[in-house]
Amino acid sequence: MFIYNSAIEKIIALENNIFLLKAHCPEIASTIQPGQFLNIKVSETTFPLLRRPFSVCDVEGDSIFIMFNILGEGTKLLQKKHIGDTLNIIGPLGNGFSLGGNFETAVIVAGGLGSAPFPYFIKKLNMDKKIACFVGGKSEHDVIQYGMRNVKVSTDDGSLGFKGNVVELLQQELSSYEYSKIKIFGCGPTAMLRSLREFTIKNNIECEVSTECAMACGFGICMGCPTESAKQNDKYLLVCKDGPVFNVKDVVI
Amino acid sequence: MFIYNSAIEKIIALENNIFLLKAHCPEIASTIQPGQFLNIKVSETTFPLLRRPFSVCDVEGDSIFIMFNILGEGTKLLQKKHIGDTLNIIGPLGNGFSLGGNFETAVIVAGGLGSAPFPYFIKKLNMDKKIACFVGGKSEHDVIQYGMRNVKVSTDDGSLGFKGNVVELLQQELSSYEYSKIKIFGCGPTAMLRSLREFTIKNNIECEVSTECAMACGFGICMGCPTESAKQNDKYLLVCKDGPVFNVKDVVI
Amino acid sequence: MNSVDLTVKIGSLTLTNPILLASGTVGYGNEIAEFIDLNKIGGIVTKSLSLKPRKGNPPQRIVETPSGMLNAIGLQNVGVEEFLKEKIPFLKQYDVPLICNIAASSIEEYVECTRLLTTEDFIKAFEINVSCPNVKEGGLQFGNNPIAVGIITQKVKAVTNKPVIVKLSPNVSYISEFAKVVKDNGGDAVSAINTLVGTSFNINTRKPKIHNVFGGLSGPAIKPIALAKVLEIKQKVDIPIIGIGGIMNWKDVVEFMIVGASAVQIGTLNFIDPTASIKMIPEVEQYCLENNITQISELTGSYSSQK
Amino acid sequence: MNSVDLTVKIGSLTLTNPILLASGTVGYGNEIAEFIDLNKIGGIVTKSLSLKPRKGNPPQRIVETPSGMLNAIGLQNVGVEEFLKEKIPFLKQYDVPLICNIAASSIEEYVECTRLLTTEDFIKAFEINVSCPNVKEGGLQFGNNPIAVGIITQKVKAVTNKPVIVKLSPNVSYISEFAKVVKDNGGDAVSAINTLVGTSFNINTRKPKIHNVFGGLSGPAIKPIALAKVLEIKQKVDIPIIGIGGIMNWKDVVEFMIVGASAVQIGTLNFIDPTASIKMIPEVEQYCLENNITQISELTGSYSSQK
Ligand SMILES: Cc1cc2nc3c(=O)[nH]c(=O)nc-3n(C[C@H](O)[C@H](O)[C@H](O)COP(=O)(O)OP(=O)(O)OC[C@H]3O[C@@H](n4cnc5c(N)ncnc54)[C@H](O)[C@@H]3O)c2cc1C
Ligand SMILES: Cc1cc2nc3c(=O)[nH]c(=O)nc-3n(C[C@H](O)[C@H](O)[C@H](O)COP(=O)(O)OP(=O)(O)OC[C@H]3O[C@@H](n4cnc5c(N)ncnc54)[C@H](O)[C@@H]3O)c2cc1C
Ligand SMILES: Cc1cc2nc3c(=O)[nH]c(=O)nc-3n(C[C@H](O)[C@H](O)[C@H](O)COP(=O)(O)O)c2cc1C
Ligand SMILES: Cc1cc2nc3c(=O)[nH]c(=O)nc-3n(C[C@H](O)[C@H](O)[C@H](O)COP(=O)(O)O)c2cc1C
Ligand code: FES
Ligand code: FES
Repeated sequence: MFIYNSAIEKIIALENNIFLLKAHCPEIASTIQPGQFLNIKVSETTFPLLRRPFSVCDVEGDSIFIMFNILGEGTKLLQKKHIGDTLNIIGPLGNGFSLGGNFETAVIVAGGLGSAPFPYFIKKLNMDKKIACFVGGKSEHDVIQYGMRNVKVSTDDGSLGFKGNVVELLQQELSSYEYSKIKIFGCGPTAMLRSLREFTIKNNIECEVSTECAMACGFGICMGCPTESAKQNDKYLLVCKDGPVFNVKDVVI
Repeated sequence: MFIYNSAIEKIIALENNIFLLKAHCPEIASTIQPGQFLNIKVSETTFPLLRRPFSVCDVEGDSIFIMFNILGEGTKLLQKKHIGDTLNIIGPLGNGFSLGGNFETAVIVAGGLGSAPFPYFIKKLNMDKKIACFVGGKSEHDVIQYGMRNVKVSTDDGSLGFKGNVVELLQQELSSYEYSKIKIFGCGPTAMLRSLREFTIKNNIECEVSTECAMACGFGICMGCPTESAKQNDKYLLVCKDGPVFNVKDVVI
Repeated sequence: MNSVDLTVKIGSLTLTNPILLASGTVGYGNEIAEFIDLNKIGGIVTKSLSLKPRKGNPPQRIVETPSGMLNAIGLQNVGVEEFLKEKIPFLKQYDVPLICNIAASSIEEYVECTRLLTTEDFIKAFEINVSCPNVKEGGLQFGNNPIAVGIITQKVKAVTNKPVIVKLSPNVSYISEFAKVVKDNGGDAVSAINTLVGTSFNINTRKPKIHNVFGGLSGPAIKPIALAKVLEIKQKVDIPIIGIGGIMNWKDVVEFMIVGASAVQIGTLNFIDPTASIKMIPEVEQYCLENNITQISELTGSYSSQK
Repeated sequence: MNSVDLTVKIGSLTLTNPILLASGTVGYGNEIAEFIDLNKIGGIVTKSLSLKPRKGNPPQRIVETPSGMLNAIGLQNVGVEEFLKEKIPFLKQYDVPLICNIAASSIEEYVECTRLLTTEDFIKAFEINVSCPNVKEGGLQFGNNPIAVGIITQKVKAVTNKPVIVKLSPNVSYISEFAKVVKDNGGDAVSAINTLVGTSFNINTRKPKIHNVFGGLSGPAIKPIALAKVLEIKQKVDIPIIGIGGIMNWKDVVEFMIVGASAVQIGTLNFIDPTASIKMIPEVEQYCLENNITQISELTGSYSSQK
């Protein structure tokens, strides 16, 4: 874990009010793994007080990228930053996705901003793996395909691609794969992760999901981010330390 | 009184960490008088919570200028603003300096940032008046002569001009004037205003001073800015409404 | 398009909307009237009035804190007589419910103020301030003493037919205990909360930043505490509550109503944006429309206990 | 160059400097040790320990507020036994005073925890948490009951020779009353303050944002209140005070000491900048140098009453 002031190098506006922010942080860039995250202080004042967690979206040399949309006060301030402004960043945090293993194809399932961790994941995935991406959103404007490969799209309102949610699309398309040769990597809204969990457990498909939760510290000292364990009933797991990426079998979503 | 979002047009760094900020606010620019002030929200968040009062330093067409140095969180944020950023401004507030009257020479006495209201005052002063400026500071770096005319300087440490405080300088130089034909206009630290008050009352010289005080609202609703009245013992005056410019005889400093 | 009925009732007092201006944050209305149309606001609560004029505390009276401010004005006010003579005429130009806030240093003074003011028809209700943290007379702090609060409520009620609202202090172990005393003694409603006791020191001079040493904390910093106090009262006592503390926007108004407030008061925000109170009214209305609320009082205490 | 003696004494406990890490904001030290050298900090207070492990409250446990945060962790902890077996060995690598914070749901449990922990030499003192707002058992809230606080102090003192610090609740009318009870029952010091009760609701779902409904407010928002509580105790009771609440930088440390604290604890700030606590030590030292303070305890209660 590192903590330091990192200079903003670029803020890129993608389509649909999605932004990519590039910041210079060599130590983090050289050690962070796909699926791990950063906890970022977006102002120098007491407002907002807490850091904001963001998945690492990509790494380029000494720089990291995060992807975000404007949700509340924190992301609003982030979007208004200028090149050269500094952000205080803590990272790498948490556990990332498995990059190797006994699977042939990495099946990525992303809903909305859940696309954020996958550009870097795709870059770092073992060379021998094939990739299939399923990207969903409420409508056309919520589908983020940035950095994805071999993409199939779903929208709830049918404005783009398959009409329905992304797990329904996945179920439909997955029949062409041998379940034992794939591993699913999911990130997105809780409802999506919940049905992904149900589907993969029922069909005995390997699956890792990246979960979200309100956080204060991001590194295990506040106990603010519990998530129900599937194994131990008397203990919570911590999203920031034991996650944010979990094997679906280990957590209750 | 007006309240609105005003676009920043320019931030000019003068010497010695003094800044001039130009903002577009036609309604205020066309009505504000020298010595009146503005109450400015320097952030859009709850930090800092309260507005910050600044004297109008100058007016140019539809725009007003304020002069400030970096003191705490509010002025730090102000200095970091970019052109095009908006500031929410309330003004004009309070009572300004008298621009006319039975005097021949306006004698300006400014200590440190107390120079702020005088560029506009000098611009608006009746054409028939002469001007003499006495500007003081702790040392060379604290003497602000921007927009001043016919200036004599003092510094506590003697690094520039007369060695001593500005009221001492004034006393020394004033012998060449007929006391009944001048009026003194002062702005600066409390200690300076206090000795200015003593001196002018003793010598029966007309004098107006601009005072400062912690403020919440700036327009008379919080009762947060009392100053002792020289006339009524049972009632305070309000700096924001009854001042900030007072005839020295009306207040206890 | 549907419309929403924004009127609320606090005892026999009817307000056209639930957004009031808080005591001590709008003086007697004159200055804020330059920014907003007072006819549109739900009601105005005056700066606390005492029997005789009060000079208030020497400066410094206010200091900023993170997302809040401390004040120790010391109840500077013109007194009942001058208020009736000099201040009410201005307010009478408007069609707005006027609530007189009264602060006193003895039970008799509370009663006497009410007796003098109640004859003025334009005054629609009283808010009894038993909770100002900045003035203590003879060591008494009424707001922390349930027996005193009960007696004051009862004696004030005895001299007026108008609704009596008691403004409660948050600086107590259980605020609901005080709300219960108000109800039991015939009070019509409670206002919650007044400011929290706080202080701040200059580390160079080691002197208090506020002349009075202790001040009252207000502003968004205290909102979570104020909401908890309102909810505590709502859960324990059946009395109308006027919610106060750190309201910055229409969402905060809705949040206070959800936890139990029948109406709200805007305080510190008036200093920061004197036009904000008025702007919230249509925004709250819009929220109601979107949530199928036809009478705004449906919001009051409508929190869901389901997890 | 002169140097400053930063050591402070809390009863028989000597700390190399007055800056401690607050309970519940550094777990058992492991994670924060990746950011700072624990040998340098004045002391560590553990997350509250109970006799048996506690699962804590379901999520959501935290929510941000203006310049503050609410938490309702529900005292998740590993319990005394696992703490002694699994957690202390890590801390023993460091030369840092360890203060065990104990939270319990009965007087007997407080005593039993202390009895089990006091045999461990590495534990230098106890902080008795009678004030957690997030756990109520059988309706009891010890922190609001002076008699219970007195009994707990006395019974815990009876089973240990180590200093006993009682951590007080700010959610009471007069905190100094509780400090007095602690002193009268043999307590060595008090910590002030724990969090203030607050809440926050989602206006769309109308559900509480925190599963437990009420949470504890911490962070800079509460600093003025915490300072006032420390000053109240200092003015009324002669007992060492550990100041806590909203400390964000070395200036806040100095301010707490000026109003009466002998030492301070850093809480919420650890989440925002885990390195901040350590960085303050030389800054506080520098302040002392500039103000001709040779022993830091000269700062404690050194406020000027002159106006
Ligand atoms: C491990 C992790 C990785 C994340 N990665 C990304 C990412 O790559 N891109 C992205 O846009 N967002 C990501 N998020 C969510 C992101 O942290 C929130 O969108 C952001 O905190 C919103 O801040 P705000 O101030 O704009 O919104 P506000 O709504 O004003 O935030 C208020 C509070 O709620 C919390 N909060 C709000 N939404 C969420 C949420 N979904 N999850 C957790 N806490 C929340 C905030 O932290 C803050 O304390 C991630 C969250 C986690 C936990
Ligand atoms: C009528 C009036 C006119 C002013 N004109 C100017 C001007 O033209 N240029 C300029 O640089 N400054 C001026 N000031 C002072 C200016 O308002 C303060 O310097 C500024 O508020 C400091 O804000 P900060 O956040 O940087 O400092 P901080 O110290 O962080 O401010 C903390 C708090 O203290 C208050 N405060 C701090 N210093 C002063 C002060 N001297 N007087 C009153 N309140 C203070 C702030 O308003 C704030 O609430 C004026 C003040 C008044 C009352
Ligand atoms: C400067 C100031 C003066 C106040 N004066 C009074 C007063 O005279 N009487 C009273 O009952 N409350 C007074 N209050 C308390 C407010 O009415 C309100 O209860 C409190 O500020 C909390 O609301 P807020 O956070 O919206 O400001 C005052 C508050 C402030 C900030
Ligand atoms: C997430 C969190 C957990 C806490 N857990 C405990 C605890 O277990 N025991 C305790 O005595 N205090 C606990 N506290 C209170 C802190 O120790 C401290 O008293 C309080 O947060 C005020 O200080 P601060 O404003 O610096 O955070 C907790 C505070 C926070 C924010
Ligand atoms: S966010 Fe603090 S423990 Fe996970
Ligand atoms: S600053 Fe509010 S009355 Fe003067």
